[in-house]
Amino acid sequence: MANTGQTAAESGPATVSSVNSAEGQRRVHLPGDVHMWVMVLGDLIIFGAYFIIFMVFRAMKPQEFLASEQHLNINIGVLNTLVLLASSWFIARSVQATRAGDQAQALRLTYGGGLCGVAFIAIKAYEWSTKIAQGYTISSNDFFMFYYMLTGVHLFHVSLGLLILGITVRELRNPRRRRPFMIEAGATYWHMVDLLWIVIFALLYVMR
Amino acid sequence: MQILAEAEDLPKTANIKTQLISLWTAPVFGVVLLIAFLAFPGFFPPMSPEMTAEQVAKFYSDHTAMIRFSMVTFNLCGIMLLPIFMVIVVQMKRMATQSHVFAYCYLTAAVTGATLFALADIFYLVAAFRPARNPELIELLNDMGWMIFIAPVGAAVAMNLLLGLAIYFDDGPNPVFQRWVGHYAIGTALAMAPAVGAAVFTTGPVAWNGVISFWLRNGAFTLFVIVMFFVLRNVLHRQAIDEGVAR
Amino acid sequence: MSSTVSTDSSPTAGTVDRARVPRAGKRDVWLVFWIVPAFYTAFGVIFFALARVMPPPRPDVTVDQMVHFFHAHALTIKIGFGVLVLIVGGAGISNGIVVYHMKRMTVGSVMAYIYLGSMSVGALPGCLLVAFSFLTAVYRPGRDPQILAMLYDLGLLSYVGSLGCFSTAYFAFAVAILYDKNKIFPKWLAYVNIWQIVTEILTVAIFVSKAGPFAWNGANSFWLGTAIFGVWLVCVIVFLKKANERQPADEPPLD
Amino acid sequence: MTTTVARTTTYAWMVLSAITIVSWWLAPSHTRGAVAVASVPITVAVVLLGFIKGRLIIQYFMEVRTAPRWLKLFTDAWLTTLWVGVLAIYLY
Repeated sequence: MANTGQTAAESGPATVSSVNSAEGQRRVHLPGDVHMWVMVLGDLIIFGAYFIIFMVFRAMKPQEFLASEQHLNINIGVLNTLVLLASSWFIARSVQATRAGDQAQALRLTYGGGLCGVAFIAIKAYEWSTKIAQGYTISSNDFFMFYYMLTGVHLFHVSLGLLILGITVRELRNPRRRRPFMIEAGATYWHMVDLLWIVIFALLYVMR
Repeated sequence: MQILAEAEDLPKTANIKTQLISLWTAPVFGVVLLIAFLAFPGFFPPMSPEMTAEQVAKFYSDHTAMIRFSMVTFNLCGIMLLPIFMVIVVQMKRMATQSHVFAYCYLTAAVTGATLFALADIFYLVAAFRPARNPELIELLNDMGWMIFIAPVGAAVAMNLLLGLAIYFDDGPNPVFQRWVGHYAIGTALAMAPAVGAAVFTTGPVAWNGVISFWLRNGAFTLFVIVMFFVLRNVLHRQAIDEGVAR
Repeated sequence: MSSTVSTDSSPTAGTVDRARVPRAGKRDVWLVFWIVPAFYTAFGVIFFALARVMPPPRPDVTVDQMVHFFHAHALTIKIGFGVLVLIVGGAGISNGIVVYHMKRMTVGSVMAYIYLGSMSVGALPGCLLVAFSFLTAVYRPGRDPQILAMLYDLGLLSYVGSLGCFSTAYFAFAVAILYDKNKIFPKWLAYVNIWQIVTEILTVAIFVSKAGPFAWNGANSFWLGTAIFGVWLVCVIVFLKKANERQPADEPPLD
Repeated sequence: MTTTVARTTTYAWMVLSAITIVSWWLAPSHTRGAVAVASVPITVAVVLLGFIKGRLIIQYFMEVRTAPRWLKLFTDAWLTTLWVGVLAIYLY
């Protein structure tokens, strides 16, 4: 009861600001807090180093890497990318719903994003198990070493992201909290997971 | 547990929350470690100490991948069991009718035990790193791994005796743990103690593959962690209510 | 009986004591603090210049080459690890001061104990085992080459590959910082601890890989991990210093 | 609730998904049986598409579009360094 009143009161100014969104867009705003950005930018640099190292080793044995790359299942790779992109869309919309004061919608969208994250892990587990069953293990060659390590460390990030989304959910469910910067910080992390996967997908699955 | 609104940002609430986080790492990583345990090809049945050097070397070259998977997991996640024991330390320090001497002794004993546990997997991993090594040396590494994994129960025995004693001494009106937990801790200590025989015997129930040394010791320890998870969950709940943090 | 005594002495008696006893100031904390950079400098000199463990020698060499490694560096290994065995307590001090500041946080003691415990665990597999493997190897140079090769593997795998103990410590450090309301350390330092866990995970491949980026001397497992450890260490030292500076001189001693 | 911001987010997501599906055609794992050959044009395309995807995520999902200048500069620098580096190493 008190909740709905609060939502209505808050959504008033929010809709106003989104009507003249052209102005709202230009307002400078750091999503989340600077601490999360230190994490994200640092992680991007670290992963950037992994990617460059991958390319250096790929350049040494381009034929072996390309031949191994052919054994990956592109359907699963594309599916996983789509799943993760969808989850990012959910989370981005959830942040907007939070700003508009619509907690219930934000919560639903966060659950949607989380479910996609779980699906990503399930698909990845299936992919790994088929690869191992086909005899492509971590010790097969350098490409598969990179494949398992890069996707494995990324999977750790996905799990951590799910944990952070869990914290976001708690934040949204608690009427006394709902601090927008917390929701934004969680979203920023989640999009970073998506961003890293985009690069991994391009390097491991698609490039020749 | 329903945290009260007015208590949300208080240090005593953070104290409960950090303990809850530490507590919940136990089931999460317990499952991971259970998978690693089931994956080790030399646990079902446990490898016999009477295997010849050639047999041991063949075991390592036949099952290299699974040994590596299992022991790397133990390496990475094994010490994630430490947090639940540190929750026990914090709870022992809440006992009103005694000094905290038992708690600090428990802490140091836990560190000793965890150190040895962290060491064992490295010997298995070195043996699996180059299985083509001289079989005598593979056997040596395997013996070191098994002995350090099974035999040094002293730390766990001391921890459980200390916990039992602390609970017996905690005889005020509002004890932290119920009394049966003390009996149970002592019982676990007694169940684990005979495994020390693994350091000496090569056959029989207290050799490292014996019923007592392997199954009773590891079973008692696993059960202790499971039981203490539920016990500590209740204890934390009561602490939260007593301190006005939760309802 | 004893319970009445303990309730009696808690609030009032404590404050009276605190008012009467002269403070040591923060001299003791500063003394301990300066040991941290000193220890890690010595640590770096020992591991890089003397014992030749950093950067690690290659895993993909023959037994003869491993024997040659021990023969060539016998003297510096003896000097370096001999000194390390003497000063290794500095690791305890470096962890101790972090535990001290963690205990000043508003998060209870459990994370400080976890950090204390898991870092203490790490001293043996993560630091001393390599010292004793190498010291044993050079102690009797005429030993069977196969045994020397085993000590070479044991030392380097344990040094580069002790992962879980440190991951647990980083986990506890991160959680404590995130919950702390005293702002002893900045929140982003918690995330730097997460990077450290990531590098530990990436290092698992050293138990499988004998050459290339994931071997124990590889670009990913060793160089990147060491670089990030360096960042972590510098951040921790800088913010330990800040925490010391910001600590009020009249803050009561810890319980 | 379909505001301009929401619509932009959805468009960004649609473009991202479309690029992903296009990447499906580029991947080497279709040539089953036959050995895939290295292809500079395809790799350049992959690098370009990867750059575009990364920038869309950063700008529209991470909301760097409206963030302070230093963040815009940093993320663009990261993206450029990464993909130029990848391409340079590939071509070298």
